[in-house]
Amino acid sequence: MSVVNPDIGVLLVNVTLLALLFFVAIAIARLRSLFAIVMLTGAYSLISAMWFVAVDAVDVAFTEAAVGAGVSTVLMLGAMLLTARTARVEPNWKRLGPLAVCLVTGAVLIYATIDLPAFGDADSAANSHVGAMYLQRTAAEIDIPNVVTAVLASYRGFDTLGETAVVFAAGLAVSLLLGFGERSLSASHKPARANLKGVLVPSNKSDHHVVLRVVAKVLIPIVMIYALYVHFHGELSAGGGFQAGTIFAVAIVLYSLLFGITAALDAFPVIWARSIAAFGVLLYAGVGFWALMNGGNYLDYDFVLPPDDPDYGPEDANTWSQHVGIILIELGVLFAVAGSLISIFYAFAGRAPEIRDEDW
Amino acid sequence: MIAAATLALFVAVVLVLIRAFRGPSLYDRVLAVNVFGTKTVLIISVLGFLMGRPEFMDIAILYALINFVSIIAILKFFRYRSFQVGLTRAPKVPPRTGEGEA
Amino acid sequence: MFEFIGERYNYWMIIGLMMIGLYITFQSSNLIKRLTGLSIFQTSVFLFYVTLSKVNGGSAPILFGRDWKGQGKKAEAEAANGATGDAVATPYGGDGHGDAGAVGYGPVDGLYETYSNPLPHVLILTAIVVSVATLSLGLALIVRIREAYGSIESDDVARADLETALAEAADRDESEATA
Amino acid sequence: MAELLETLLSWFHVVREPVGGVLLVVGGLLAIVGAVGLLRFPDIYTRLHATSVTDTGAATLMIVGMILLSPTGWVALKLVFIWVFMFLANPTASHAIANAAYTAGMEPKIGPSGDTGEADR
Repeated sequence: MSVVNPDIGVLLVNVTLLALLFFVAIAIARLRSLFAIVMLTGAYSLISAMWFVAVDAVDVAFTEAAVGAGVSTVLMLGAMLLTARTARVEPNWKRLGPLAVCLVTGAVLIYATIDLPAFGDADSAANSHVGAMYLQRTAAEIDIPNVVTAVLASYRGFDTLGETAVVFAAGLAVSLLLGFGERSLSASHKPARANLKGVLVPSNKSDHHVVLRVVAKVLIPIVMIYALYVHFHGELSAGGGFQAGTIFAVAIVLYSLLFGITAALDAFPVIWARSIAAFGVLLYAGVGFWALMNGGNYLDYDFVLPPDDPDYGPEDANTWSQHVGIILIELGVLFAVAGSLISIFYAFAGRAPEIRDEDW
Repeated sequence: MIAAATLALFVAVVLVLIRAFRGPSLYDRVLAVNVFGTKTVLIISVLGFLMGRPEFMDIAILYALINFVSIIAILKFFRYRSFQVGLTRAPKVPPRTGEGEA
Repeated sequence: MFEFIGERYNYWMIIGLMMIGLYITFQSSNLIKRLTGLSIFQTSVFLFYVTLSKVNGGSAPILFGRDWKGQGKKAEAEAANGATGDAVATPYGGDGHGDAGAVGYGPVDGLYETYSNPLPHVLILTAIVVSVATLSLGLALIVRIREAYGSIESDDVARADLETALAEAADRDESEATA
Repeated sequence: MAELLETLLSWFHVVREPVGGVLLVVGGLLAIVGAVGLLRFPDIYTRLHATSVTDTGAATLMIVGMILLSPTGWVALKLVFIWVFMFLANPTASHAIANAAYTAGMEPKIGPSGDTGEADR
């Protein structure tokens, strides 16, 4: 597939997409309907995923797609259900101070860009030392083609352990603030059907949503299988535990949206979500301790399956052992992310909305 | 050819974005963002061909699969003002309390 | 001049996005809108990192072609036969880019193809998932603020806090006066 | 028989790239037409009509074009998956939007043409 000149095409795509992002951000700043803001945030996420693809960051684009296409919109809407729908109008004079601060800061930052390396410079400091070393060594030391997964799971496993723990901690904190979704079991909740003006309309036939139910029954298992594909294909192509965990959580969210939170709590109880989140972090940390017990450093996967060799040391590359270690910690990431996001969703959805009509 | 198709898709995306900015009703915005999602699927696939490595189609598959989750969330948001009830009649589980639809 | 702008256009756009996010965070008194502004700010940092990782003529950092299939036993056998071809792979050799033609182009030493830098991708990939988790934490706090104060406008919250503090102070003065 | 197959295959390899390119461009133009409809039509229902019809059409054309252009069978298979999922999810989303708009009391614009629908903003 030879194209005219890949650089020119990619550069133009890059310029266009960044300009679109800029306009969407300005539109977000001008709106006051929170609902419209959430919608435009969805569009913003889609544009940035396209931009990530255009600048070769396919793994990042995958994560942005998994997060932006479902989870973040649903969470924002869930929070809006519990709070309000519009922002108050601000007097104009209140805008001047922030505007001045932002203009001055922006001018200073733009002045600083003169010293930054040019876009696409292969010899810049960021691109020439440790990043290049990962590219050179991955094939021989880890033996998987996806360098991003190799760096994520093996070379910088400490970072990833920290990030997994942060996701777990955030899920725990949300559950502590809002509950684990148990409230929905006790709340005798009657659904309010309302039109745009807040007038309740009587139930009619279209409430059964046959189309949505049938299509979702087909799609939810596919989404789950696709999550597993993304997970186990993550070493060969874009993907991995973070993306797969998010996609799995989206499947549960979809089920819960269509069949009600009670049905979802029956299908995937809260205790499972809590348990797999904790189990995932423990599995990740446990792999580190296992390597420690086998005589290596913490999270040194060469020592996950050390050969029976008295001379075996840190300088020996053991790609099979690396593979096993990466698969284990990716499983840990999958469990932690999926469990945390599902329990976050249950926390928001399980709370009965107490919204007042004047806020609606 | 591929470049021309990419350009056409970008023009379409800009037009759709204008509709998303202008509204006027909330459903117009929802519709615009939904159309934007399908255009994103196509753009990501075409970008793979444009850059010469079309094997990263997985992102487009993901969008094609789960892009309508947010649409269903919006539907529930406006119709029921709650994420708790199902869109259907109550499923065949022993009812705990007053769940499901009235 | 045109080249200078082309090389720094990304930075300027990203700074623009960052300032819009900062403006929304400062200006809006609605807490949910503030969080949106904060997430735009956050996204602009992601974009900045990924911009730095782009290499001209590069592709996604997933090994392909001769870099990947040439590895392992086949490559060792070829090396033993002395048939590795023109560019001899020297793993671990050098600390940067070879001088393959123009400055700022060409693959890393020891590789045949050009790739973008994988390291920023790793950092941002995890940061995106963390950002949605922290966003939900912020939203949960806002929900609790709404339940406690009945409003999610920060002005109202501050006013309610002030009134409560004044009332408490008045109570304390009263009780001290009676004691 | 085998000769016929061989001839067909050689023909296929000749026409693959031009036909794929033409399908891509036609699909892109159809996408633009749908977007213009979304922008210009007066109310939510006509806009839905414009986009949901052209969207699936444009997606089909472009995906068939890309299948013709794809270098390996895996890429073609993934494109087929995208097509199937879009055909499941896109009409569902359109249905959900139309249902939500209808039950929320959005009225279709009925009357002489020229009313752009922007008046009720």
